[in-house]
Amino acid sequence: MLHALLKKIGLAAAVTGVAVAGMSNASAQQDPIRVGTFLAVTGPASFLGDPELKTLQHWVEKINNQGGVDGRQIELVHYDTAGNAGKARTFAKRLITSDQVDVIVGGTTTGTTMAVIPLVQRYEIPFISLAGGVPIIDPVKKWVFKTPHTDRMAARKILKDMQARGFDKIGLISGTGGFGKSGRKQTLSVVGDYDIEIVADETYGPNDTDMTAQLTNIANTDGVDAILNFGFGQGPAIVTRNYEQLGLKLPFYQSHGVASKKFIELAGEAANGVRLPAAALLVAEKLPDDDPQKPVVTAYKKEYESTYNESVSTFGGHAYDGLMIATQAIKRAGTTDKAAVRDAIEQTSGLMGTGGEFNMGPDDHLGLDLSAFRMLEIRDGEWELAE
Amino acid sequence: MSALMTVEGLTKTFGGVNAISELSFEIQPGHIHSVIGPNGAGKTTLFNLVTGVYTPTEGRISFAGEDTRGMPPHALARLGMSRTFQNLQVCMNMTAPENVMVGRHLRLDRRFLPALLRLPAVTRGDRACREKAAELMRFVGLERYLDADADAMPYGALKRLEIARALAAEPRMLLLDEPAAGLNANETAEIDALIQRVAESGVTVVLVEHDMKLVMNISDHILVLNYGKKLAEGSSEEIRHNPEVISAYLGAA
Amino acid sequence: MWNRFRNPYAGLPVLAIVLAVLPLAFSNPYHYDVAIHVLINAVVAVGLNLLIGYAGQISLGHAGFFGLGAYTTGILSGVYGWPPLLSVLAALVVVGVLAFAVARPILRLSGHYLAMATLGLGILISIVISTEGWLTGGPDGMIVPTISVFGWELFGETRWYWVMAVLLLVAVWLALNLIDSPVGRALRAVHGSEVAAQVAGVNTISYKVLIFVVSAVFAALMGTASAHYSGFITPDLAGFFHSIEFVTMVVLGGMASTYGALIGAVILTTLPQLLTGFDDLEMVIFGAILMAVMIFMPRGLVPTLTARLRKGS
Amino acid sequence: MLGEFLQYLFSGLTTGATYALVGLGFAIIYNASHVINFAQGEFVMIGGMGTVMMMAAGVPMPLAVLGAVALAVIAGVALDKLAIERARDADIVPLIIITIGASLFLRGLAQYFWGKSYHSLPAFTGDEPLKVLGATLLPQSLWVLGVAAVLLVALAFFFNRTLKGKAMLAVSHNKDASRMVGINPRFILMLAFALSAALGAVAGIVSAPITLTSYDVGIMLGLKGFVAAVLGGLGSAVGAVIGGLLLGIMEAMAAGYISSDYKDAVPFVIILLVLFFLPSGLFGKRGTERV
Repeated sequence: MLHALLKKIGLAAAVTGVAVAGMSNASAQQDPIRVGTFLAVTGPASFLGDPELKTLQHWVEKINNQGGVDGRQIELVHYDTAGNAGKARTFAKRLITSDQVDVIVGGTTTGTTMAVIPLVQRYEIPFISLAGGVPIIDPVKKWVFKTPHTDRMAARKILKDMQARGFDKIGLISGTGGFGKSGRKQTLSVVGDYDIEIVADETYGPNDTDMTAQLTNIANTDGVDAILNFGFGQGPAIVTRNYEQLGLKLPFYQSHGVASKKFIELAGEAANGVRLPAAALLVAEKLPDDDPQKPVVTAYKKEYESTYNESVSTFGGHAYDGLMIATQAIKRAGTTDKAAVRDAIEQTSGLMGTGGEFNMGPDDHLGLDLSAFRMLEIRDGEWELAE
Repeated sequence: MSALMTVEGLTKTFGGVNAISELSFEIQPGHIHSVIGPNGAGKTTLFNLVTGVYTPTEGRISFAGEDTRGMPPHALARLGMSRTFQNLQVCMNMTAPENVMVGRHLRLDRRFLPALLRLPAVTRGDRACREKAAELMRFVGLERYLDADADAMPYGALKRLEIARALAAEPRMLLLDEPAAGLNANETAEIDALIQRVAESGVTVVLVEHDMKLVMNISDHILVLNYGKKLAEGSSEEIRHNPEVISAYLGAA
Repeated sequence: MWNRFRNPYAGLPVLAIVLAVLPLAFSNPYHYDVAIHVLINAVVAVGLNLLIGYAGQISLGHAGFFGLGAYTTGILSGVYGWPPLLSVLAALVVVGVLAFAVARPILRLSGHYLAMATLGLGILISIVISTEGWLTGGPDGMIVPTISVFGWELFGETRWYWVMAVLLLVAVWLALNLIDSPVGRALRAVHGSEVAAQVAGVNTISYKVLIFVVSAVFAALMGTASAHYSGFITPDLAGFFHSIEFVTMVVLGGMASTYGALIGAVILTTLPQLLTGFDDLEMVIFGAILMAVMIFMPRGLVPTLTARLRKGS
Repeated sequence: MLGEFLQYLFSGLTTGATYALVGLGFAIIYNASHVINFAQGEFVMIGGMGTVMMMAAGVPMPLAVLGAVALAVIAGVALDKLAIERARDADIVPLIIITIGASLFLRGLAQYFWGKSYHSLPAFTGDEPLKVLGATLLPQSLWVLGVAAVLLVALAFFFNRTLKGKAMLAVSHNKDASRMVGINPRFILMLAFALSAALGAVAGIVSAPITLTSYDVGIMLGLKGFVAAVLGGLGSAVGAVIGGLLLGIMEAMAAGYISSDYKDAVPFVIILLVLFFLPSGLFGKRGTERV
């Protein structure tokens, strides 16, 4: 332990040394592009933040090895928020005013993102969020963009699939964390657009280890045709296991919050038959060869998995998309002038990312449509296209 | 002369066992009273009952003309009752004079806002209180410790500090629970003199004590307890010659 | 040497000078931001120290009051459009009334039972805030408008720094006044020996209730400040960990030492910022520091160090 | 109706058994030292994560289980020797901070060496649910309940029939007196930490196939164990077990019958009410303060 600690301190010192040396070098040549990020690398949302950070670190290094952006190296400055909004705010201020970054790509959760928005708006710095909540971009905020599909889109995708399969009464169960709560709210707000009625509405806490009581309540509600779970973390895996334990036969939907291999691993056998909306990334190899997204997602997947020796999740993909949008905007703008970069980001079009094709505009700071989402079903422990 | 305190049929039960049973006695003003008895006779329990630390199971207690059964200690303090403790209850987180000043609590301006804003009325009263505390510390022979933290004082000095604190309230009745316990002969003699000086100043003193010499010397009136019951009562001369007391208590010594 | 440590008021001008000079060392708003958080936490710690350090009553739920203050002003000013200053006042009243209502039964408890009860209270507050999303925005938080007083907008780091600095000075002054008064002595006596205090005429439960409410109101005031300063609040503010942070500030700096609470706030607020370079080891190091300080200086930093200085002189 | 009720009950008992074992760990350490060990939940984490990690490294399950328990015991003894024993004269608040520091330290190490992912353990005897009167029960739940019951019986035997166990009880009643009859309280304290670490680790291992495990599962369990111990009355082993089971059942019943939204609030409302009316918990000693 002590050894590891000393090594780490040594490493920190070395890094500082290199950074100082690097700074004097760089000023001799050309300033690096400073990309700031604040992510929930630890805490309950760490399974989102962790692949996000890994992705950013790897691809920044890769871009630098390939000569950087317009000949300028990228320097990544990152802080761990542990999912805490207060920390996120302080770190964002640190990134903006102390580290003086040119653009921020980060904000794992909707809560941490929302906490930072007043700051980026005031300091006028382009910010690409990696969180799902609709309120981030609706209403549109001048300096704020995001890459993941919104929870409202997920809800629509799921409800559409349910309607197509003829379900008209469904049971909803959701986590009480930010993701689950927001997902529940969006589901309730758009359900009226479909011929579907929510007849049971249950919740579970972020640390709960048994949801059989809630599922029993849903199962005992008259006329339920299908169940939808909105949540992330280990909760949905436990819900899925409990669902299996109770021997429920109803069709079972999950949200995009479970779009990582970890979910299948944790839920085990019980995961088979679960449907969820997710980005094409999860089924990269299974996409038809003429799918325009195929090259991007297979390349990202291959590189991530070989670098970190773990399965890709869509979350890391959102970070990849964010980094690509930012760097390409800087390239197009030819400068790191914040207003110019912001305008360039807003003009992003036809950019093929892991989440879909981004076509942004003054009214749309996400730039994805429902087609970016694929309905998947888990069969024999593998993601399969359901459509 | 009417009694300062009257106790009638006092009983206290702990888990089915009577620590005190059917005890009745009176305390006359201005006298030095002693309560004696073997270990476990219920002396400290009696003190805790009359000072409101415990609530009696049965019986009546009146003090200064009021029925005080079930009254909390701070209300009894208002009526003029004050005490010390067998195992020290000194506030070790404070200085010696501050401990004495706590004793004067009821005679100070206790309003919250003036204290918070440090209004002159409060600081003036406090300064007077500090002087009074110093005076009391001299009275009990603690002039050496006017600057000391309580936790830096020896045992014997802490016993006197408790007496000073109890006196600071200017009580009508002072209950001393084994004031000489753990003290050497010299110190005991000093305590002896101190108690007499207190009594001379007009304070009624009630004493629990093991040191027979001290008790016999200074008491006007003695109550002997055995297994929570009254064994005998009377002047020191009467007690000294009471055969039951001799066999149950003194004889053994 | 001796007397300088004995007169706590001597620290006030020193503190004032430090606060006045400190901004010279700040080179950007982030530095101000950290300083403002230090000041906010320091006031909470000074208030909580009255309860924990002086009156000897533990509370593991004060973040509940902090959060409730923040949300009350946030909701009243943000959702219902009250003038911020009025909503801050209302927040203090709400928290004060709640604290008063629960104080009596809670403070009859002592030791770990008291710890449990206050912990439970804090968690209940945070659960309600997190669950009633229609009013509070739920776990994702809510936006709080800025504060303005007679047209002067309290906005930006420098203004907030000066306002908070003055508030801290006032808070320290009030705390020192209280400690060195009949009320404060009664409180300390409750800590030293509850039964002795009672026998001396101190209505101990009333005093415990009083100081519980006072410390809750200190926390609530800073909750409102934090809300209007950040412009955004989440239920984390009321959470268990935030409560633990406050208690740790008091204990680490030194119980029953107003300046200790202050130092504790400085350390606990800046340490995480200093440890960011350690990435995954941050938690390990933070935990180790907490343990080490408490093992080797169980009375806290300031009392231990001043005692050593005294011995040395 | 009955099926529903039974389902809630099974659910509550399974979670409650884990709370009970953690609460029992609190009670044992509290008895030996009057310390509330907020790092108790981390022993649960070390049990579950240790087993997962050793199995991932190719260690067969029984050995991995033993190894994980041993690891937790080492952590417990280290916590006692390096921290609690050195600070034994400290007030309760600094002691609380020390154990919180220890919990952060252990959690941080687990995160550093074992990563941040959630993991699951294979169920000991299959995943096929048993049907009981319209409710279902996982075989692993029976494992949890069975192991908890066996541990309780073993502990009862230890405390009532063995010299070391009686010595522990003696120390909890009167440290000085027990020192005089030749019991070394420092050894007893170490034993208490070892024992409750082992209890926690076992709880973590048997429950991991149901609840999943990760570096941060200890936080919630530590808190719930504390609630269980206080609900039962601090220092009462029986109380802690009953407190834990009650806690689990209350949560499940609240989720089933009242509102899943306020499920987490129910235990805290109950504990406040209990403390208001029974200030030393359900089975705690009610003593009068000695002066």
